[in-house]
Amino acid sequence: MTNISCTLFAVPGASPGPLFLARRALGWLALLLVVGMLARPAAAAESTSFEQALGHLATANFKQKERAVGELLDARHANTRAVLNALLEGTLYYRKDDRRVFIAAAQDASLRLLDPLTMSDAGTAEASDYTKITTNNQLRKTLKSALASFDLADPDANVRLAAVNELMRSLDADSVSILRARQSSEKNDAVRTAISTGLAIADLDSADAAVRLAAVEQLEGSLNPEAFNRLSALVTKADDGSYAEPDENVRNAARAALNEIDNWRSFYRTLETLFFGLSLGSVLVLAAIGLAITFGVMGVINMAHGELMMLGAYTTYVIQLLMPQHIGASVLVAIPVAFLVAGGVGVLIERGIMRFLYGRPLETLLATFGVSLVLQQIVRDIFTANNRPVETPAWMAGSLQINEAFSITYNRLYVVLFMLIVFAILQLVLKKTSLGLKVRAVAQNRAMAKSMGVRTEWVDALTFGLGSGIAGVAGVALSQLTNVGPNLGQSYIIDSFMVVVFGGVGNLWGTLIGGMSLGVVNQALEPYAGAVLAKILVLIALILFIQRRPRGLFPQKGRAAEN
Amino acid sequence: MRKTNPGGLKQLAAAIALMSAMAAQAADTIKVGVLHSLSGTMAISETTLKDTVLMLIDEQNKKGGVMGKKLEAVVVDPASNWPLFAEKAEQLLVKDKVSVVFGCWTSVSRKSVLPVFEKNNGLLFYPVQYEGEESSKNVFYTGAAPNQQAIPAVDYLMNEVGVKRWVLAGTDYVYPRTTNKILEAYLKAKGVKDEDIMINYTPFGHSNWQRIVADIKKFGSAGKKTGVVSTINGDANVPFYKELGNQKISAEDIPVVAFSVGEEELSGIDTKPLVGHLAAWNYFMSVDTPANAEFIKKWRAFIKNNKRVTNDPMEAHVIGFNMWVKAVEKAKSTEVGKVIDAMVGIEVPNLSGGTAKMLPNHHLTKPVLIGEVRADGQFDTVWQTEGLVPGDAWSDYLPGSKDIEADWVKLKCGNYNTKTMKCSGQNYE
Amino acid sequence: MQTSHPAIRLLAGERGTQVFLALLLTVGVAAPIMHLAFPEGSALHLSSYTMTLMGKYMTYALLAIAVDLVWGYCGILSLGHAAFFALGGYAMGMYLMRQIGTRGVYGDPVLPDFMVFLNWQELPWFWHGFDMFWFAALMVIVVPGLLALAFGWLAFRSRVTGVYLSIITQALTYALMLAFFRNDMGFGGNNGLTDFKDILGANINAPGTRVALFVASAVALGLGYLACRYITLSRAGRVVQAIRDAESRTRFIGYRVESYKLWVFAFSAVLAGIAGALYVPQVGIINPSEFQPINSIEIVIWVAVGGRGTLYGAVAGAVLVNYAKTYFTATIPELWLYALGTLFVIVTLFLPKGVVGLADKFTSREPAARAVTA
Amino acid sequence: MNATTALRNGWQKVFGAGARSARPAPGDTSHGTILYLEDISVSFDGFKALNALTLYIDAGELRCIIGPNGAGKTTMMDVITGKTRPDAGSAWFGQTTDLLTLSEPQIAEAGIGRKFQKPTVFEQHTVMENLELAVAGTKTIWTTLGSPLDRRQHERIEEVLETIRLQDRRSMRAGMLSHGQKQWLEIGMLLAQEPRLLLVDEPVAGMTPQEVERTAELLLSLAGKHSVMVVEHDMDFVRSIARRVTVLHEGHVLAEGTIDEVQNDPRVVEVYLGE
Repeated sequence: MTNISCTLFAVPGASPGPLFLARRALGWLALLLVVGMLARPAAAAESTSFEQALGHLATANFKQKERAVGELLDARHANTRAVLNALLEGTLYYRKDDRRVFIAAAQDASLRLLDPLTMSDAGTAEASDYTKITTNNQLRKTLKSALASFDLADPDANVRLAAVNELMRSLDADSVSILRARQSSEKNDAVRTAISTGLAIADLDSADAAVRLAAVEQLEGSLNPEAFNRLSALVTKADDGSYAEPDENVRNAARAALNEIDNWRSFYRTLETLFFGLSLGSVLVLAAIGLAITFGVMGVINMAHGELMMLGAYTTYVIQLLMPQHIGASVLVAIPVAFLVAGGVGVLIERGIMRFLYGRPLETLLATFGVSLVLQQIVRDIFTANNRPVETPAWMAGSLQINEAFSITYNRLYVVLFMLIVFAILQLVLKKTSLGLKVRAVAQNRAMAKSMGVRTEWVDALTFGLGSGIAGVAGVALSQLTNVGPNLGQSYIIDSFMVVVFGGVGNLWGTLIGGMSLGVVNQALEPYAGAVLAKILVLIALILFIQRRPRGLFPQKGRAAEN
Repeated sequence: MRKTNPGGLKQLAAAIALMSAMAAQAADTIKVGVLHSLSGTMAISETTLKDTVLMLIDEQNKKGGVMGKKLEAVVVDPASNWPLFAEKAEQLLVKDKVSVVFGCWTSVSRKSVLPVFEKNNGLLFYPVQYEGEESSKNVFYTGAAPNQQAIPAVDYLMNEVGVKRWVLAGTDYVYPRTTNKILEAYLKAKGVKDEDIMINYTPFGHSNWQRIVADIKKFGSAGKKTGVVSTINGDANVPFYKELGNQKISAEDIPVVAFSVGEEELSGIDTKPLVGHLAAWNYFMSVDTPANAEFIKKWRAFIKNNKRVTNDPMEAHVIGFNMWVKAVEKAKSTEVGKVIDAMVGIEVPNLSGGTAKMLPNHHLTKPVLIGEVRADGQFDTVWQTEGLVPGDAWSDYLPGSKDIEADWVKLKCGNYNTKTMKCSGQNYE
Repeated sequence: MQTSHPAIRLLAGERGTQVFLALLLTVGVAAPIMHLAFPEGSALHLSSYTMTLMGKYMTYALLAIAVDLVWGYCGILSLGHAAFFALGGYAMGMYLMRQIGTRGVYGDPVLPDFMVFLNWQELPWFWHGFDMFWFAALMVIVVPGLLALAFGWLAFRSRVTGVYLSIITQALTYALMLAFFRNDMGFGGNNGLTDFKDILGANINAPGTRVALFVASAVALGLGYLACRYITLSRAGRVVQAIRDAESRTRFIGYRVESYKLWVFAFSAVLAGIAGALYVPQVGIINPSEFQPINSIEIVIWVAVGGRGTLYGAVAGAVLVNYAKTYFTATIPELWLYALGTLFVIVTLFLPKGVVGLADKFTSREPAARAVTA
Repeated sequence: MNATTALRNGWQKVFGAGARSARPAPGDTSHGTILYLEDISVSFDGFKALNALTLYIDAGELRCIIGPNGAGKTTMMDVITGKTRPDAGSAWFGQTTDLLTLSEPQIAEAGIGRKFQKPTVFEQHTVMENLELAVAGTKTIWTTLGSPLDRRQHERIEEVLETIRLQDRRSMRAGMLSHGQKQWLEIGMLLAQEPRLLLVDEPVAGMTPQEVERTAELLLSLAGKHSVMVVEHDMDFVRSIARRVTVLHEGHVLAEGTIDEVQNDPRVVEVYLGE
């Protein structure tokens, strides 16, 4: 492989930059692939250079490490991949006294060693005698790129797709030739599309106008940002009036392609805004829905509602402490526990304070404000004032890539789904269970319900517990989105009240629709007004809205609601 | 109907009398005021600093105190409430008559107490990196000025990482505003074009970053290496980094360098999405020096928690405290005027290596370190300045302040204008 | 006689009022003397710290009276009064900023420091006029008053009442807080306005000025108190209380309830604005956190603790809670939130009439009669 | 209604400034009828509280309205006093005053007073203060803030106090009165307003027989000078005062006539007995 086309791609002033090294790795691999020879050459000379390169890794200097990685690739040793992988994952160590490099798994204070030369067990040793070989961003990028070329032959199509995408991050002549070689043998559609997009981008540099035109046509409708950048570059007029693309036909085709890409991109951006709005709305609804019960059904203004959410979030933290090996399940376990914890505290508040204050909604506000101060301070005393780290389970991290212009982050997606589930369960509880019947009866006519034998006190306590428990559940969701600290609750309380009032007190559907529409409006405004102004505008709109419809979107009707 | 005198006023009078009596005693100790929020939003950061000062006082008393007198801490809680900061400062200076105060975190709290310290001729050690544009006779700034944190960080990104396109994202308050103004001017001076700079401000505690991160992603996909300089404050960081991680923006593609994210903040969050992102500080807990190892050991023993971390503002308090002790011993007095005069030129070792020296502008010399976040919430130092960087109170990159200089030795002025040859406002002698 | 002109009855008939006014007069006269006439170290000397603190409490007390007037008498639970307080404070702060003149750190004769460093080239239109005291003083009244009129007109006209009103007042102050936090608004962002030098030509930190501000606060408190007392004693005051107890009934006997509410609300907002304007020069800073919804709730709590529906109760509550805050944050900083939180719960549960109600209980002449209604 | 009118109306409603000049002339009863309700319909959530109700009250008449629960009696009063706006129909006070364009205080000012079903007096105020609040006169904030009551108003209050026999309770807080006394105080407040038309909702509920008797006397003495509309369940009471009775059922008028006519009307019997 020659490096003639290098100047087209090289990053100026970054020698021996990551691309350079990646290229070397690819060059070697291309050879292997083209020859179709994936056997392991184990010549003695290679072993020696491999061993030397390994030795060069034992340094603190990142540039030196990067060179050593290049040497490792050049050595073409069978264990190169394992070593690079270990370096990327931070399991590569060197012994302090003789600087020998090992792959190691940490076990408490000791290390289980593996000799990279032979991949055989090298016993265990004291961790303090070894130093971990660290990486930095550039080095990691190089490593990933190098490893990707190994992965192109992986049996798993997803791994291959990831490898192609990784290679496209730093496209050059070598990676192009690897991709070209792969294109013919690739069976998977998605991977093949990705490869052809990559090749088309490369073909934009072809000297042949026909090839360029074909490439442009291939890229039509592609949402790859690199494709967009390259196409835009073709039609951008330089200062001297010339174009990067000399051929008029290609330029026109590029304009058409860009036009279509633009349309698709703005379409997906609208979708994205809608999703952002819905996810923000879901958070608002989750935070507000417990309040809709305590406030709407019981007429209690619970200023400690935010603190109950905070308790839910802390519950998640404690659960994770208790089951550190099962972070994935911890969040699921936390949901019922948080419901019970927050609900229990809610019942205590109701029995201890609220029940003396029914019919005096404004005073419940003051008393619960006091409760919120106390709860915050209790949490501060137990968990300190610092935020607590709540881990995101692997299944909630990352995003669902619909295409290259639109992806949905999993945590937000789950929050939307979670909110819908909570909402549905709540509706079921209120509509289909005897508790729900009693709750609604008490809400509509307390005296009548009482005279019909409903134990209103018991219903009050359970209703308040239900509302509080849902706040706790909302806290679990919030722990995945934001800080878990003593102030968590305060940031949501005003928004929650707004949602309930906007939707119409006493109406859960109102809360749902109110919260969702506030979320969407907020997100729709944000690109134009900025985050703060969008929020201010939403607040002002809300104030004006309430003047027009003092009882919200879906007011409770009838004479009973008048007072 | 007969009604009685509300009891509160009487009680107030009695309590005021009691407090004055308390202030009168205990003259054989040196009082050290601690003015950090123990409740409210800033308690997260400031409580640790209160404990640090208490530990330092404890240590010093074990060594026999200062000039043969024991130190006595007077701790108050300004509760993250800015006017309350002023009230508490006045209480420390006027009622408790403390010799020195260690305190404040936010700029606004410092601004709030500044007139109080100047009026009552108090002495304040301010331990947090800040926006500069200030130099008061009564305040020693032991945290970093913008040229000791922001500018080196940008240099690193520009020269070592090859960043060509810049996102300056910050919380909407004075520190990010000033820092970004300085950086914008600096970047333009280095030839970066307008369209390659994106500036974004968000409110305190901002938690919904979806749109902004999506915009950063789009901005970063224009084919040039993009970096984010984050002056996002405290609580807003966690959701910000989570969103970055979830939208699959890795540190390798778009590195974020933060000026407000330290070990203490990281100990409160799930660090996975942050790994590889950068922070610029003058101290990292992971710095391998004997002084630091000893400090960490002492701190953990004092706080009785083997997992507690240390951070940059703590080091600033250590330096400030040691300097104050030296200055008192040098001046042979705790009298504020004399201590202030003795302070300039005092040198104490940094925990992160090198020597901190108090400059005539009441700022320090500091090493600047760039670290990458590790999964365990610590930093790997990936770059550091060759020598020590002297703190500059007035930025050379802002049109309003490039002609202003602070020198409390020769000029006796915190904002001397070298063009008009005048010393205005801020602090009259 | 009940029907004599309210002006005649201002000082008569209510012991709490008499005690309060006597105390205010004593403190208002004695404190400055003790501060100025006795040297430091003398047992009778009053430190500037204590005096500033008391001055601050007085502005809080005035604010509490304002809230009591709308809540205790008119039944409007405003959770947005901190906004009026802060607006008054900002109006005064803007005047004080303009007085700095060339003594700002950048020495700009017109622009305040924060504008210089944000590269603003000229003064925004809404800063004009604030270099004149009379204009600023007018704005202290006009801005909160107009906002209250506009807001109240919208709210009361559409009969937004009770909890709904409370929540949208909260939204109002929250929106204002967010707005003032924005540096682009031109009010100094998070740092707000600070580093004041002069007021009416006098050094703001000089003992004499401090005394003058203290006395001004005392006078404002006294006058505000008397004005509110006059209102509550007048027929209009009885209408207002009738609105609180049975709003629609009041409407049916021919009162324009909206109009009454609106004027009481606006008057109260003006009082709050004046309190804010006196508060700012004494504490030396005004910043958007004064708009925090939590502050508004706290004011309501002062009133509840003191005893709503009696003006002296509001004063007592403001002083008591703030003194407790000052005291606890100094002595038991770790526990003060517990103390404060518990206090609120206890007061709402057991002392619906606040501490003055409690005092009444022990001294009331007609306990039997009260028991009937309880 | 265009925006400016809407704004002006809103402004007048709140500030009362314009309203004073445009103060409605009291109902012109030259045709002998003081209240015209025509085709009034009100529905709540699909439930028709009033269904094309048409009813006329003559000047000086004492009219009793009876009907089972939910017949729409209270809703009708709400419509007359401006609390509820009907979906359709018209309501005129005399020939010139359209009630549907007026707010509650304007209607009260025009001369319609109302006593509620549940006695609502201002419990925190004294008896005297209750009457002071109610007494006819200018009720704008500037008047009530600046000047005490005039002599005529004082006299009126004394008169009323005497009528309702609460002279010796004048300084007692209204909340401490007995139930019957509260009913009387509310009637007194109504009288102090000097309305042309009194709407009285269940005036004798919870009263002792003597009190009932006196209430009947009082209402009878009012008729002639005022027009009175009484809603009552107590048939004995109705019999003792009624000259004309209207029966409401499901939101419209079922029958009208003397008490005997009505009681013998088969439709009425069916409604009352059929339930």
